[in-house]
Amino acid sequence: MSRIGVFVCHCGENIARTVDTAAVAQECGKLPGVIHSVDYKYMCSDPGQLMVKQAIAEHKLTGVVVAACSPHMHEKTFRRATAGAGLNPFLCEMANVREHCSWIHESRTAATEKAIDATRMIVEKVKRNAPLSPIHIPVTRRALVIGGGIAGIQAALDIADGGREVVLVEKEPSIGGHMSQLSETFPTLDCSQCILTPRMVEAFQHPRIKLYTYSEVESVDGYIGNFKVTIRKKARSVDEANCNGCGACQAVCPNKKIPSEFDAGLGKRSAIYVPFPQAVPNIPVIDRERCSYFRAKAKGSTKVVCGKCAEACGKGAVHFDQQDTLVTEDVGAIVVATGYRLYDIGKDQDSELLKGYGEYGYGTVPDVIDGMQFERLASASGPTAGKILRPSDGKEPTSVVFLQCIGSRDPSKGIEYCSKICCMYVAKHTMLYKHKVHHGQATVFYMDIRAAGKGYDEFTRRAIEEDGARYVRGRVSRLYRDGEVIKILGFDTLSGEPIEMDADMVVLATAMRPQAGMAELAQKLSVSYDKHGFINEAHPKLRPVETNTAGVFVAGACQSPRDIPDSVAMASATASKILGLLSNEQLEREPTVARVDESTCSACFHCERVCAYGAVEHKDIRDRSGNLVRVVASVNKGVCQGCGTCLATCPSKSLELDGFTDAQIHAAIMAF
Amino acid sequence: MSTATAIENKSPASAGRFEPRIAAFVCNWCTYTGADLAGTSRVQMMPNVRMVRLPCTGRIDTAFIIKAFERGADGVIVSGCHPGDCHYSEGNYHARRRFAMFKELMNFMGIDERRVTFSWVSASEGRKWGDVVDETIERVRALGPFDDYKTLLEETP
Amino acid sequence: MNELRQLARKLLADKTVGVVIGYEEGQGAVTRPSFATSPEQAEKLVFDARCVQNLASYLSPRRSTVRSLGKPAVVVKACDAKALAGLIREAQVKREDVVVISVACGGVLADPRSGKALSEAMVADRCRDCDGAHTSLADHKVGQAKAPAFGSPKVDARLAELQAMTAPQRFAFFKSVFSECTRCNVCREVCPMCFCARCMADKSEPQWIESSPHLRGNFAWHMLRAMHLAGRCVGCNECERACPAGIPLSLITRKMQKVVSERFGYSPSDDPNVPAPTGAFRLDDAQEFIR
Amino acid sequence: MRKAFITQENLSVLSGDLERAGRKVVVPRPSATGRMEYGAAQSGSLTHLGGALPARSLKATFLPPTEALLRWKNAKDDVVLEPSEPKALPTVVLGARPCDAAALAILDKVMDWDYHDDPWFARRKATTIVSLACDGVDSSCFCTSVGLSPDTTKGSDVLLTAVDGGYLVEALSEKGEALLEENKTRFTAARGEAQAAERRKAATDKVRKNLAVDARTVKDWLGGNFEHPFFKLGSRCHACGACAAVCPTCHCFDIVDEPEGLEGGTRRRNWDTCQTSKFTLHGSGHNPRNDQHARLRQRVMHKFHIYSERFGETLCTGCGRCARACPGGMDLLEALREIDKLRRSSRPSAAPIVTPTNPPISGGAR
Repeated sequence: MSRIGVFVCHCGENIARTVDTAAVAQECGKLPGVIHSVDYKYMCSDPGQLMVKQAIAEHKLTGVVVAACSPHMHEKTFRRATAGAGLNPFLCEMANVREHCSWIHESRTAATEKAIDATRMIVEKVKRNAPLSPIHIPVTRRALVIGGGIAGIQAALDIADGGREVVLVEKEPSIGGHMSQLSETFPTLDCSQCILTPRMVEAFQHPRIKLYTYSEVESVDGYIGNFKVTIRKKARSVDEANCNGCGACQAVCPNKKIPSEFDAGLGKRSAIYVPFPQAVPNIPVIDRERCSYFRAKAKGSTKVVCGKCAEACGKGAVHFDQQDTLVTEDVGAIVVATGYRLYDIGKDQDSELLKGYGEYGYGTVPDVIDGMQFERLASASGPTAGKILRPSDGKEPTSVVFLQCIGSRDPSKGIEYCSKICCMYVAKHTMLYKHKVHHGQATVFYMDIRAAGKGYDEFTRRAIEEDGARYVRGRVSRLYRDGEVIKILGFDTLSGEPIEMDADMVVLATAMRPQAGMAELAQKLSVSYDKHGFINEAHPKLRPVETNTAGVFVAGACQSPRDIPDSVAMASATASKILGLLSNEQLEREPTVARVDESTCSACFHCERVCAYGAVEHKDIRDRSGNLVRVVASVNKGVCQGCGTCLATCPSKSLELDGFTDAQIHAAIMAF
Repeated sequence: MSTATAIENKSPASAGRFEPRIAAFVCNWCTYTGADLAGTSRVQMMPNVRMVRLPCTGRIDTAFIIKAFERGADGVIVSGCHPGDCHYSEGNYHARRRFAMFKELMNFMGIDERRVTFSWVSASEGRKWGDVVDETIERVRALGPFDDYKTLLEETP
Repeated sequence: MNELRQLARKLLADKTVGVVIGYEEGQGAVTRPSFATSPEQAEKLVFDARCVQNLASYLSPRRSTVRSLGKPAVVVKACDAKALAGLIREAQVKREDVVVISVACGGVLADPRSGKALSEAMVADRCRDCDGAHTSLADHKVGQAKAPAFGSPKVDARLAELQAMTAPQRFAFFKSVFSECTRCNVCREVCPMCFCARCMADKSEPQWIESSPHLRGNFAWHMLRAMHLAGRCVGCNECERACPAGIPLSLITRKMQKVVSERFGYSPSDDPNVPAPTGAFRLDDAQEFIR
Repeated sequence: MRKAFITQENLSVLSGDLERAGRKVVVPRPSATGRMEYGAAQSGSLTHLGGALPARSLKATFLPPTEALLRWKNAKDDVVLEPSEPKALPTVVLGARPCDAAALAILDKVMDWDYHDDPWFARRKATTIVSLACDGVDSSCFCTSVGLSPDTTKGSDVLLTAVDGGYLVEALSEKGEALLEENKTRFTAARGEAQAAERRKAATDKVRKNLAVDARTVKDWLGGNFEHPFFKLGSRCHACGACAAVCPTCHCFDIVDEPEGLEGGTRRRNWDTCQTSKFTLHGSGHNPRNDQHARLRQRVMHKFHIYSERFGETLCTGCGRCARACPGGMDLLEALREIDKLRRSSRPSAAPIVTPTNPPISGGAR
C-alpha cells in the first residue's frame, strides 16, 4: 500500500489567492493511500523543504506530491529534498496549481476544484512511480567546434587551453570568419585583424586543436559524450602537407579577374587562391568552378588546358586529381558556431518568407553597396588600401548616405527581428568615413538607434557630435541614379517633411541572417531552430548556450544576431560548459528512458523504425546452451532520449518509459 | 463583452450552464511549457481542462483518448510542438500520422470529431494555448455532454 | 491441380521443405487448409474457388504447431501474398525461410458452404478489386494468372452509405453491431498480421482495453484494433469471415485502408521492401485537422 | 402431460400476450448483423421459427457474455462490496432448438457442482423454454451420437412440432403446463400427431446418416489414450475459439475487476475459452498446454471424457456449430469418426489409465 504525502504550496499569495489550498490539502488527504496532506506558505523555502523531509521520515512516505508551481520550476528542488530524506527522488512529482491554475483562473471555486483534480491525478501517478537511478554513460573527452569564426576560434582555444582536445571544422579555406573582413571594430575602433590574427595563429598552432579547413560536417551520430562525427574534407587540389604558402601558384594563374569573396566582390582574386594574405592556414585552394583546367575537364575536354600553377609549384603540391575525403572523429560535445550571412536585398530571395528590396537598386546602381563592402573599402588590407573610393568611377565620395534596418524589423519583408549590430557599425562607418574624407558628409537614415552596451551610446554620440554625422529619423522610399549622383527620396519623421537629396554613395545596413544550410545542419545535429534558421537555445534565460540536444552547444551569430563581444562571451560560456561536461569520465543522465519487456516483445521492430536516435538494438535471447531462441528489441539507455514514441508505436505494448509508464499515465487518467 | 462578464462566464458556478470536462494530453517541451507561459503571462482561460503531461506527442497513444472518454471526458485536447520544433526531432511527425488516422476513425465511428482538438502550441504560444483551451471548451459546451459514450456501459444488453 | 501436386511432391521429396501448406477437401463440400508433410500427402492438395482461407496466417510465429513441421512451402493467392509480405516486412518471417507457391486465382467464393459456383453474386468481396497477378514473391507459379472481372467491392458502397449518415447515426450503427460482439477475439486470432505474442488487449496492468464485452469495452477494442492494423491490414478479410457474430469488420478495415491510402499514399503491397506507412512520416503530411 | 395445437398466427399472438404479461420473449430472429440468432423478439409478428440453427446457441440467455458479479466502492482505508443482483427477468424462449435446450440441462450439473451458480439458476428458474422439434438438420448435425435427437425433450418445458397449419404442442414440465394453462385461449385440441411423428423420425434419420457413433464408447477410448498420436490435431487450428463462442455447452469464464475511476468498480465474468494460449498461461511464463495439439485435446477430453466422468453427461449436444464456425475447417464429426475407428481397431485396454484430471467431487462446498 502506498504512503503518499501531499504538500500544497501557497506560493505566498500566488496560489492561495485563487486556490483554497487548505481545501486542496484536506480533500487530497481523503484519497486512499495518502497518509499525510498539508499546506504551507512557501514549500520551496528551507522550512518548506524541511517539512517534506521530516514528513518522509516521520510517516515513512513512499511517494511525495508537491502541489505548487510548474515542475519546470521546482521539480529538481523537491526531488533533491526527497533524496535528502533518503527517498528515491523519482518518487516525487509536482502538480502544477500555479501556472496552470491559480494564475489563469479567477473563480476560487473552479480553481480549487481544478487544483484538487490535478493533485489527485498526480497522486495516482506517483503511486505507480518506481525508484529510478541515474544512468551512467562513458564520455569521449574531446569536443567538436563547427565554424572557425571568432566564436568558434574562441571556443576552441578555451576548451583546448582547458586541457581537452578540440576538432575545429571550417567550411572556408581559412579560419577567421567575418571578423577578418572588418576594418575597425566598435566601440574602440581597434583594428579587427590586429586582434584576430594572433588568435587564428594560436588556434592553428595549438597542440590540442585539430583544424579542418575547407571541410564540412557530413553527418553526426551518437549522443552526448559519444558523438561520432563524419567530416567531409573538400578537395583543395593542394597538398596541405607539402605546400609552403609561397604564393608562386597564384602569381602564375592566368585567371585573375574573379571577384574576391573576402573583399565582398570589390577586389579580385585568382582561380587558385588564398582568401586573404593572413589566411590560416596559408595554403591555397583551387576554385574548380573558375579554374580553366577544371572547366575544360567539366566540359569533357581531354586536352590539358592549363596547369601553370602545378608547374610553378616547387613542392609539387598542386594535385588536380585530389578527391573529397571523409574522416570520422569521436567527440563528447559539439559547439555550433557557424555565424551569419548578410541579407541580400535583391528580389530573388532563397526563402519564400523574404521579399527583397527592389527599390534600393542594389546590384543595379553601382555605388549602392552593403555594409561589408564598406568595411572592405575602409580596410587597409582592402581593394582600395583603405581609401574610400566609390566603385563606379573610383572617385572619393563627398556625400555618403547610410540606410539602416534594411530587412531587419520589417515583418513584411520576412525579417521581424532586429539585427542588433547595424546601429553600431553604421555609426562606426560614418566615423571611419569622416576620418578618411574630412570634407565628406555622412547622412544616416534610421528607425531607432539601439546602442545598448558598454560604451555604445557614447560611441554613436561621438559619431554625431564629434564627427558630424547627420542622423535623419525616417525611411528612404526610393533611390535612383541621376548622372553622377544618386537621388534619394525619403521622409524625415521628426520634422514631418519629405527629404530629397543627392549622394555619391549609398551604404545599406542589411540584416544578419543565419548561414545557408542551417536547417540541414540542425537536423544532422537534432537541434531545433527557429523559422529563420537560427539555432534555438535550450532556455532563453537560463540555458542560453545549450541546445535541446544534450551535448550540443551554440555560440555566436548562428543563435541570433550577435556582435563580437557577445559571440566571444557565448563561446567562452560553451567552453566552460563543455570543460565541465568533459571533466568526468562518465556522465549521469536522467533515467527517463525506454525499456523493453522481453517476455512479450514480438520483434516486429516498429520501435526501431520510429526511433529518431537509433536507440533500439536487436538482442539475441539464448538458452542455457547458447542456442539462439529468439531476437527481441532492446533499448540502448545511453542513446535513448525518452520521447516515448516507441511506446505508442509498439503493437503489443511491450515497451515502457520510466517516469511515464503506461501504468502511471493510465492511473492519472483513471483519476481524471 | 466587459472583462467582468467574461470572467463571470468563465466560472463553472454560472448557473445552469453545462461545464464540459476536458482532458488534455500535452508534450512537456512545447505545450506544457506554453501553458506555463500562459500562467506567467496571466492569460485567463476557462478552468475545465485537466492536463496530463507526457514527454512528447510521440508518446501519446490513442488509447489515452479513448480512456479519457471512458472516464467521462466530454472533450479532449492533444497538443505538442509544431512540426520542426519537436524536442525529440520527429516524435510529433509520427504522432501526426497517428492522430490523422485516429481522427478519421473517430469520425467514422460516429464520435463527433469536434470533441477532440489537436493543436500545435509552442513554448512561446501561451496566448494560443489559452485560445485553444477556451475554444475547445466552448465548442464542446455547444455539443453538450458526451452521453453517447458515457452510457455505453449501461446500454450493454 | 496436377501441376500443384507435382510441385508439392517434388519439394517434399527432395526435402526442400518440411511441409507444404495448401488446401485439401474438407468435410462436406468445402476445402480447408492442408499440411502435407510427405510426397504422398501432396496428392490431397487442391485449389479452386472454394479455397478462401489466407494460408499466410499459418506462417505467423504464433502458429507453433505449424512451425514445428519444418520449413514451409505455402500456397498463396494474390491477396494472401500481401499478408506474407507484411510478415516479412515486420520481421516475423524471413524471406529465405519460406517457399512461396503462387497459384493463379480467378476469385474465391464469399461462402463456400453455399455450394454455389463462382459468379458476380457469389464472389468474395475482396476479389473484386484484385488484379489476380502472380505475386513477385513467388518462387513457383502455378497456373496462368487472370484478373477476376467483377464489379467494384460492395464494401465501398456500404462505406458510402455510412459516410452519408450523420455522426450520431453512425454511432448508433456501430453500437448495434458491436452489441453482438462477445470479445471472443476470433478476429484477432485468425488475422495474419496479429502476430503479437501478447496482444495489447490482453495486457492487464494497465488495462487500456476492458476485456468485458460490454459496449464500452467493445468500442475500445474495435477502435484500437483498427488503429493497430491501419497501414498493416492487407484486406484479406479473414476477420469478418471468421467472426461468429457476423460483425461487418471489413467496413472498418476498408475504411482505414482508404484513410491510409488517401493520406499517406500507401496501399497493401506484396513487396516486403515497400515500407509501411506507420513508423514513417513525411514532413508535409497533411495536418488540416491540427490547429 | 397436456397436448394441444397452436396456429402460426396464434403463436405470434401468444408472443405478444407474453410480452404484455411482463415476460421477456426470446426467439430466433435476425440479429443486428443480419444473422439468425436467439434474441429478444421484436414486438409484433413472429414469422418463422424453424429452419437452420441460430448461428450461436441459447447459452447467452443464461450465461451472458459479460455479467456483473459485484461492485466495490473504495473508501479511504477500506473496500466496500455490493453484490450484484442477477438480471433474471421472467422469460419465455419460443422456438429453442431441442439441442440448445438440452445443453442447459447438461450445464445445470456443473453450475450446481462445487458452487451453486445463483445467476445461472435465477435465470433458469425464471425461464420457460418452448422448443421446436428441429427441422433444420444439416450435414454438421450429430445430436444422435451424443444420446439426443432433433426432437429431444431434455431441458425443454414445451415441445412444438411443425405440422400443417401450425404446431403440435406438448407440455413437458410443470412450467410448460403452466404456460399452456395461462394462455389456454390461444391453443386448441392437439392435432397432426401422426405427421409430427413422421417428421421427427425423418429428421432423426437424417442426423444418423451424418455420424453414427456412441459418445459413451468415445469416452471409454479417450480414457486410455491421453497420449495417443491421434491428438496431433492442431495444425490448422488458429486457436481462435470460434468453436467455443458458438458452442451451447462451453461455459468457461474469466473473472475481471474493472475499476470505474477511483470510486470503485465492477467485478465481471466474461466468456473465455480453453483454445487460447493465455487460458492456461501461468504467471511464471510456463504454459502446461503449450501448443494447439494440447488445447484441442483438452476440448475433446473435457466434452467427451472429463465431464462424463464427473457428471454422467456428455458436454456436447451434437449441434455441429463448431464445425460450421471453424475458420480453419476443423470438424468434430471427423474427429469422433476417427476415434470410433481407432476404438474398433484396438482391443480394450485391460486397466483403464486414469486421465490426469481431478477425481469427481460429490456435493462440494456451497
